[in-house]
Amino acid sequence: MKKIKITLLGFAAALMLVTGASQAATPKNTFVLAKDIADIITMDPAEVFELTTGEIIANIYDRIMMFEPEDLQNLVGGVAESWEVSEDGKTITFKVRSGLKFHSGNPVRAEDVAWSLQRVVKLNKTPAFIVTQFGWNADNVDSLVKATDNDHLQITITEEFSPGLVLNALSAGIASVVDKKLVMSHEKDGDLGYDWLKSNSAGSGAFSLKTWKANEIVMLQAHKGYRHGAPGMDRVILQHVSEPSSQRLLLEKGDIDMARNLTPDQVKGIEGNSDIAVDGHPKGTIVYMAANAGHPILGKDKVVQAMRHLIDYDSMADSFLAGQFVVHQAFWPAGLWGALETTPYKQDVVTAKALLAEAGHADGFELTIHTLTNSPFPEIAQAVQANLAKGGIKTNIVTLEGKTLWPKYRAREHDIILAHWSPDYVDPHSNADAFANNPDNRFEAKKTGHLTWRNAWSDDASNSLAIKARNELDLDKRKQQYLELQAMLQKKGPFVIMFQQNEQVARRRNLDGFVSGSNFDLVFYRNVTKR
Amino acid sequence: MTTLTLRGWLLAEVPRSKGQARCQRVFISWLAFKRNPVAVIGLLIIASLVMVALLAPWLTSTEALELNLAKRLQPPGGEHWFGTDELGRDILDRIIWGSRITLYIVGLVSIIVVPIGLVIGVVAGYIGGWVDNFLMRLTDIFLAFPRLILAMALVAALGPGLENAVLAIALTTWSPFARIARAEALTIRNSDFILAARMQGVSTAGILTRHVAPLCMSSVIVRLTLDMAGIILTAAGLGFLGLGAQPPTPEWGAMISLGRQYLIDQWWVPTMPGIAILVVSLGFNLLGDGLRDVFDPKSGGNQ
Amino acid sequence: MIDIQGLDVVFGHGNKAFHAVRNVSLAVEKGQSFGLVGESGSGKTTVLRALAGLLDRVAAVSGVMTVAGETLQQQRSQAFRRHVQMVFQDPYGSLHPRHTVDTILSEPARVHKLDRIEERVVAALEEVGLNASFRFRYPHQISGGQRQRVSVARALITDPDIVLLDEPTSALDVSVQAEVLNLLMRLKREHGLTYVLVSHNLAVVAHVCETLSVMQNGGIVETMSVQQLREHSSTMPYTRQLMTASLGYDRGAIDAFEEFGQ
Amino acid sequence: MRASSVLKAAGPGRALPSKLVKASGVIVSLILTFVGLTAVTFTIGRVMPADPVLAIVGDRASQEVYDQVFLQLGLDKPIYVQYLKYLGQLLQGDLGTSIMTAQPVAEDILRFFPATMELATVATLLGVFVGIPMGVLAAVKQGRWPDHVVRVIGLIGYSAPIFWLGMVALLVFYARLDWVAGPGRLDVFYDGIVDPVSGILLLDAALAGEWDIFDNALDHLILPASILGTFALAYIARMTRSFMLDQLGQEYILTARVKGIPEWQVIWRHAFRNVLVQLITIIGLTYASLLEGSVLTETIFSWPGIGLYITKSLFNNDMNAVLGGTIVVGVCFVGINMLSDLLYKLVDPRVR
Amino acid sequence: MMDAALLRVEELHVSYNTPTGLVQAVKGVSFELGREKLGIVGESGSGKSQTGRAILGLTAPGGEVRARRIEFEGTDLLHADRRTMRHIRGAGISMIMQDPKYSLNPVMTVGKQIEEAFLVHSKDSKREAYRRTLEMLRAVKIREPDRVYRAYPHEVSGGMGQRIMIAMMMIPEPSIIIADEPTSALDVTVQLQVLAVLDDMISERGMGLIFISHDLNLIASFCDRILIMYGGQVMEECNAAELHRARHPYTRGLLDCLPRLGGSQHELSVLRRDPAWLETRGETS
Repeated sequence: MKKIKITLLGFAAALMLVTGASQAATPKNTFVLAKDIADIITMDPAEVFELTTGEIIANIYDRIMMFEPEDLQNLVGGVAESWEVSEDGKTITFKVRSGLKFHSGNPVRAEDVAWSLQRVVKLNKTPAFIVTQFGWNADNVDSLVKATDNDHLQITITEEFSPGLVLNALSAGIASVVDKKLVMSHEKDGDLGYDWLKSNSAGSGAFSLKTWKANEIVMLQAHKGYRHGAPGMDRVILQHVSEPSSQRLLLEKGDIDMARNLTPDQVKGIEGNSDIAVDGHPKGTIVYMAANAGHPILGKDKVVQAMRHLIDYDSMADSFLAGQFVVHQAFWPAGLWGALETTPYKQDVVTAKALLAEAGHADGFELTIHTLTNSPFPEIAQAVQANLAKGGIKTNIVTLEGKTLWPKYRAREHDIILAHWSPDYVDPHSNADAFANNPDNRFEAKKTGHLTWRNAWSDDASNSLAIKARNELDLDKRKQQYLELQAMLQKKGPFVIMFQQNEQVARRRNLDGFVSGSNFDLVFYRNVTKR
Repeated sequence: MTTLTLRGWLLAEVPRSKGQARCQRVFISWLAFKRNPVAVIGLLIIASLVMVALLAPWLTSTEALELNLAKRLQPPGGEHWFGTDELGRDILDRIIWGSRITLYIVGLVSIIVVPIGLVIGVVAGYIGGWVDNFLMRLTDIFLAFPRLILAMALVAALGPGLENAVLAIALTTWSPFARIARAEALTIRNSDFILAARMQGVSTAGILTRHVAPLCMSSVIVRLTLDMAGIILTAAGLGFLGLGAQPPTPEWGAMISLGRQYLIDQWWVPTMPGIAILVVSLGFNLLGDGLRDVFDPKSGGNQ
Repeated sequence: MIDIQGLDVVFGHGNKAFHAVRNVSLAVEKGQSFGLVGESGSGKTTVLRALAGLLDRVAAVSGVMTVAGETLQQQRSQAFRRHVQMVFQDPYGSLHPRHTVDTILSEPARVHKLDRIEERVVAALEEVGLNASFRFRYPHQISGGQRQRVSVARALITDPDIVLLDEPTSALDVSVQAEVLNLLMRLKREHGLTYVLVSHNLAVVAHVCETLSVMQNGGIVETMSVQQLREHSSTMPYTRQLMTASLGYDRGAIDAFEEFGQ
Repeated sequence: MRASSVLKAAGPGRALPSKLVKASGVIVSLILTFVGLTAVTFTIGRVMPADPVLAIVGDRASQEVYDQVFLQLGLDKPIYVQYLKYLGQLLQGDLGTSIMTAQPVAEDILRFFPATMELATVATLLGVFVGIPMGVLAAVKQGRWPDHVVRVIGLIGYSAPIFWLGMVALLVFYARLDWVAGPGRLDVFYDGIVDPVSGILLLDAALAGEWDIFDNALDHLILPASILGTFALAYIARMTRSFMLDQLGQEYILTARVKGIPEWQVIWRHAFRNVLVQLITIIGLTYASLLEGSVLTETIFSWPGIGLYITKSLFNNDMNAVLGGTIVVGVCFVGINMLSDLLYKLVDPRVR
Repeated sequence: MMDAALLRVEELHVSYNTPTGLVQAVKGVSFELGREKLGIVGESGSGKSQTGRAILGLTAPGGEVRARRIEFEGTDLLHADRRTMRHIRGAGISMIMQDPKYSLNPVMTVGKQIEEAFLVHSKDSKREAYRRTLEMLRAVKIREPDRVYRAYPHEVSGGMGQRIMIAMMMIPEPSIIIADEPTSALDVTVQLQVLAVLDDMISERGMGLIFISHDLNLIASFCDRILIMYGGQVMEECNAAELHRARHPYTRGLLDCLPRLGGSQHELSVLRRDPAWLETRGETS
C-alpha cells in the first residue's frame, strides 16, 4: 500500500532521500486530539489538579455526583442513584446504583465509594481541601464517611456548609470512585496504592487508561461495559503537541481529529477549510490582574479602581483575543449559576486620571507586571502596559513559566500579576473563597489557597458575605448573596477581572459528539463518533 | 592631496613614530582584508547594523512602536514595508530598534568572554603543570555541559531578562576561547622570542600580558567573530523560550517566538526577524572567515 | 668567568625520559670565545639553555654552574639576567612579531630599570649598524640579517658581560653570515665580551672561537684549542670525521665514514 | 600541530610508570568532570526560583500540604547533605524519580535519549556524507564558483536560526508539499505496536519486521534530522574546506604531484587521509553537541528527546530529572570525546 | 659530455601577483641539461627553486610561467596537456625536496608511498611493485628494507627519510632528477652519505641531475657544472672544477665571504651588491 517513492529533495541545497508521506487519516475507531499535555504529573484522582488530567479522569472515573454530557446544566447522580439530605443539612445518604462494574470487572460497592473519599482525606494531596473543608480529617473520616450497607453511603459534615455546595463539591475529581480491591492489591508500604495509581487507572468510567508517556501521549481505551453503553470510539489518543502551529498543520492534514490549543488568528486562518469545523465552548477560566495590596501604592483602592478604568477590554477582545476570550468582570464565570454578568468598565482615561490624582499619584509611578510566558498572556500584558501608560503608570513586563511565577505569587513578591483562574468545582463558593474570603491576612498564616491572602488584602464585609453565602441553605438567597459579593468585588479589592475564556476547538468535520462544558473537567469523549 | 599624503604616511617605508608604526600595521592588514570580497561583504553587513542601530531614532517614527490593535497583522506593503505584527506594530521599526539589542548582546558577551577565555587559556597554556590541569578540567566541565541547557538554568536562576541572558551566554561560551588561547599559548611559549624575553628577566606576568596574550588575541577574535552568529542565535533561542528579552523589547528571537503562531497565515511576522538574524549572523560569519584569512594566511587565500 | 661541572639534563620522565646532556663540564675565561660543536641532537643547544636557565619548567637540570663567581640557583637572579644575554638561531622566531624594533629594544632596559632608554635604543641600533630608520619597523618589515642584528642589539642593551650565541648565523645566507660574524667579532673586541657559541659549522666556530668542545650524544668528546683543530691534531675519530665532512663532497672519503650511533 | 606534539613529550612530571599515570589521570579527570557537573547542576537547582514542591502539589495547595512534601523531599536539610545523599544514590545507580513523569529518571532517560540519539545520528550522518564532499570540493576549487556556492550554503546553514528554519521547513515540506510526515516521532495510532528494544524506532521497527512503522518513523525523522543536519553539514563542510586547504598546501602533496599521481588520487588518497584525521575530532564534537539534544528542534517538531526532557524538567524544577539528564549528556560528551581521541590514535600513526 | 640535451630551457620567466604588486621570481633563465650533474646555486630569493618547479609545471597557484621554450626529450612542456604532464612527472622528471619530514605523507607507510610511485607509471602487479620497492630500498642502502617498508615517515630519521625520497623518485626510472636543497636539513656527515647514494644512482643509470643549493662549497665539490643565480637571473655558468677561477664579482663575493677552517679570525670580506648585475640582462623575450 505504501510504495516508497524516492524523491530528490533539495532543502538548503542538501540532497536527501525522503520516503513519501503516507496520506494520513486517523483510524475510524480512534479519536486523536492534539493538546499541550505537559501539565500531567499524576493520574491519581486523589491528587489530580491539573487541567489536562482533570479532563482525563473525568472520562476514566465515574463520580458520586456528575454533570453528564447530555445535560451540562444540571447536577445528577453519578454512581449515586439517589440521595437524601438530613434536616440539619449535615448528613447526606447516597444510594449507589446497582450493577455497576469497574474496568477490572469488580462490582462498584458503597464501600468503594466510601474508601475513595477516605483515601482522598488520608492522602491529603492538594485537592483534598475540597472535602476537608467540611471538617473531615484522617482521624474522623472513617466515621464521617462510611458505607452503611452494600449500596448505601452516608456522609456527615461537621462544619457549617450549604448541602447544595456539598453536592457540588462531590462532583469534583476527588469524588471519583476508585476500585478498592484493585488498588489495594498494588499497595506498597501503606500508601493506599498511591504510587501505582499515579500512572494507572482503576475506575468505572467510559474509558480506561492504556498508556501515559509524559510529554508524548496518553492513550485511553473504551470500557465496553459502561453504564451508558459502549463509547463511540475504541480508543482516544491525546497527542502532546505544544506548538499551536503544529496542531493546526496536523489538523489540516488529517493527522489528528481535533486541535485544542489553536490561537484566535489560527482559527481565523482555517475558517475557509471545509474539512474543519470550529466549535466554541464557554469555559470557567477567567483572566484577571491582581495588585499586591501590600504595595504602598497598589494598596490604595482608588489606584486599583483607576486601573479598572484604564484598561481597554474591548479592543483586546475584538483583536488578538477574538473568539477565545470575552469581556467578563466578575469572579464567577458567566453562564454558571450565580454569575454576575454585568461589565461596568470600559476604557475611561479621564476618570482614571482623576482617581489617580485623588490617590495622590497624578504624576504616575512604576510597576512590574508578572505574567505567564504562554500566549495570550504576553500579548495581554503588552496591551495592559500600553493602557496603563495612558494614566502615567509605567510598567515593566516579566514573563515567567508558571512554576516560577507561582512561588513569587505565594510569597507576595509581586506588584501586579496577570494570570488566570478556574474553579475547582462548579459552585460559586469555589471562586468566592479564593477572591473574596481571607480568613487570616497575617503573612505567617500562609493561607496561600486564597488569592486574597496572596495579594495581602482582607475586607471584613467581603469575608462575612462569602461565609454567609457558603452556609446559606436557601438557593435563591444564596444566589443573591453571590451576586452582591461579585458586585462588591467589582468596586473594591485587588482584582481587575478582565476576560472569560471561550475554548475554541477545531475538529475534522467527520467527527461529532465532543462535549466540553464550562469547567475544565467537564470534557467528555464518550459520545464522539466519526463518519 | 590629503588622501595621497595620508596614504603615503601610512605606507611610508620608514615609520617615524610608534603611532605611525601602529597605524601602518592596521592599514596594511586593512589592505589585505580589502582584497577579500567575502570579508568586505561581512564587514559591510556589520557596519550597516551598527549604522542602523545608531540611527534608529531617525529611521523610525515614534508612534511606530506603540500598539495599534486596529492595524494588526497587515501584510508588507507601502505603508509598512515589513508588515505589522500581532499587536499592530511596524515590524521594520521593531527590527531597527532590535538591532541595538543585538549589538548590546554581542558587545556585552564579547567583553565578558574574551578576558575570561584569554586569562584562563593563556595562564593554563603558558604556566602548564597542575595549573594547566586544573584550569582545563574546569573548562572541560563547562564544555561537557549542554550549552543551551546551562544557559537556561542560569537564566532561570537569575531571573529572565536580557542582561541575565547575556550573562548566562557568556558563562557558557568562554570555554572554547580558553582552549584556543591555551593552544596558542602552548605553541608560543616555546618560541625563541619568549625565551628571549625570559632571558632578559621579564617577569612571568609581563610575558603573559605583553608577549603571549597579544598573540593569542587574533585567533580569539577570529573565533569570537565566528561565534558571534552562535551567540546571537543562542540569545534568540533563549528569547524563543521566553527566557531572554522581555516583551515588548523588540529582541529578534523573542519576536520570532511570539510571532511563530502566525507563520502559516501571516508569514511575515516571524519571517522578517528570522531574516534579520540570518543576515546579521551571516555578516559575522563572513567577517570571521575573512579575518581568519587575514590573520592566518595559511588557511585560505593564496599561500 | 663561566664554570660548569657535571651538568646533566633529563627531559621527560619514566620510560619516555630523554637524557639530553650527560656529565658535561667546561670552563670559559673572561673575554674568551668558547665554541660547542656537534650534530643535531648532540646536546649542544641544551647545554647553552641550561646555562641560560631556560629549562627550569621542561627538564630536570643537575650539576654546578658558576658564572662570574656566583653559583647559579634554579631561579636566576635579575643581575644574572642583566649580565648574561643570548642571541638565538632563528631571526624569524626570536623577535616578537607584534612588537616594533623600538619596543623590542626598550623592553630589557625597562625591565632592568635603566635610565635614558631612548638613547640606549638608538645607540644599540647604531652599534649593530642599523640607522634610526629601523626603530619603528616591525620584524616582518626587515630582512633576516637585519633581524639578527636587532637580536644582537637587544642583547647589548643591558651591557652584558657574557653573550650566549645559539647558531646565530645558520639560518642566514652566506653573505649575510659574514656581516653578522664580523659584527660579533667587532663587538667582542670593543666591549670585552665573553662568548659561548653553539654551531654545527666547524668553520664558523673556528672563525669566532679560541677554544671548542666537540659534543656527541649529550657528552663532550673532546675539548681543544682552535689552533689544534686547524692543525688536524685531533685524536678522536669522530672529530676527524666531522672535519673531513666539512670540507665538502668527496665520494671516496664517504665510504670510510663510521656510524657513531647512539 | 607539530609544535604541540613536540611539547607534550617534554612535559614535566614525577617518576611513575607513565601508562599508570595516564590511566589514573583519565579516571581522575572523569571523576572530577562528573562531580563538577553534578555539583554545578545541583547548585543551580537550589538557586532556581522555581519551587520543586509546588511542581508536585500545584499552585493552589495549602501550606499544610506544601510543608508535608517539603519535608518528604528532604529540602529542609543543608544543601551539601542533599548533594551527598544524591551522590550516594547515584553510586547505586539510582537516579531518583521524576516529578514530572512519575517514573524513575533512569527509565525516562531510556525513553527520551534514544529519540535524541536517532535524530542526532541521522543528522550527523547527513552532515558527514554531504558536508565532507562539499568541503573537499570547495577546497579543490578554491576561489572558483563551486567554492563560493559551498561557502555560502555553509554560512547560511550556520547562520539561520534553527527554530525558524524548522518552522519554515515544516510549513513547506509537510503542510504544503506533503513530502514528509509532521511533528512527532510516529503517527500516534502506530504507538505502542513495536516493543521498545533499543528505543530507536527505526531499529526496533526493522527488528520487528513492521515495515509500515519503519516507513512512518523514517517519514517523521527526515525533516528534523535534515534541519539539524544542515547545521552539522555547514560546520563539517566548513572545517573540511579549511583542513583540506591546509593539507593541499603541504609539501607531501607536491611530492605526490611530482610522482605523477592523478589529481583525484592526490586529493582523496593523500590530502583527504590527513584531513580525516583532523575531522574525526570535529565530527565527534558535532555529534556530541547534537546529542545534547537540540531543545529548539525538539520543541518545533514535538520530538520527545532528552533536550526537551531536561528543559521541561528545568522549568518544573524537577531536579532529579535535570541532574540525570545532564549527567547522561555530560557522560556522552566525555565518552564521545574519548572515543574520538581513540579513533584519532588509530587513524593517525604519529600519535600511536 | 653534452652529447644529447635531455632538457632545454630558454628564457624562463616566473612571476607572482602579490598584494604589493607583481614579483618577478625568475627572469629569463636559459640552460641545457645533459646526462650530468648541474648545480644551481644562489642565495635565498635568487629564483633557484622556482626554476626547478616551473620545469615540472608545479608553480604555486597565483604564479605565472612564461618561456621561449621548455623541452624535455623532444616534448614541449610549455604546451603539454595534463595527461602528458602527469606522465612526464615521475616517469620523466622527478624531484626531491628539502625536508623528508614534510615531503612524505605522514599517514601512509613508506612502502605504500614508494609502490604508488611505481604503480602509477606501470602496469605491473602489486607483487612486482612490492619486489621493486624492496629492491629500491636496498639500492639506497637501507639496511632493513622490510621493516622500513612498513614504517611510517615519522618513525624514520632524516637521513633515512631522504633516502626513501630518493628511492621513491627513482623507482619509475626518470631521466632527470631535480634535487631542491635535498640535504640542507641534515647533519654534515649524513648529508654526504645521502649525496653519495644519489651520486651513485645517477651515474649508474646515466641520468641528468639538477642540484639546487645555497651551499657553494657543496655544489662545487658535488656537481659537474654550476649555474650561479642572483635576483632571478643567471650570473655566471662554469664548470665546477673551475669555480675558483670564476670572474663574476657576485660569484667571487660569495666565495670570499665564507669563513674557512684553515683561515684566521680576520674580518671576512663582505659581498657588495651591484645593481648593474641585474640591469645588464633585462627581460628580452
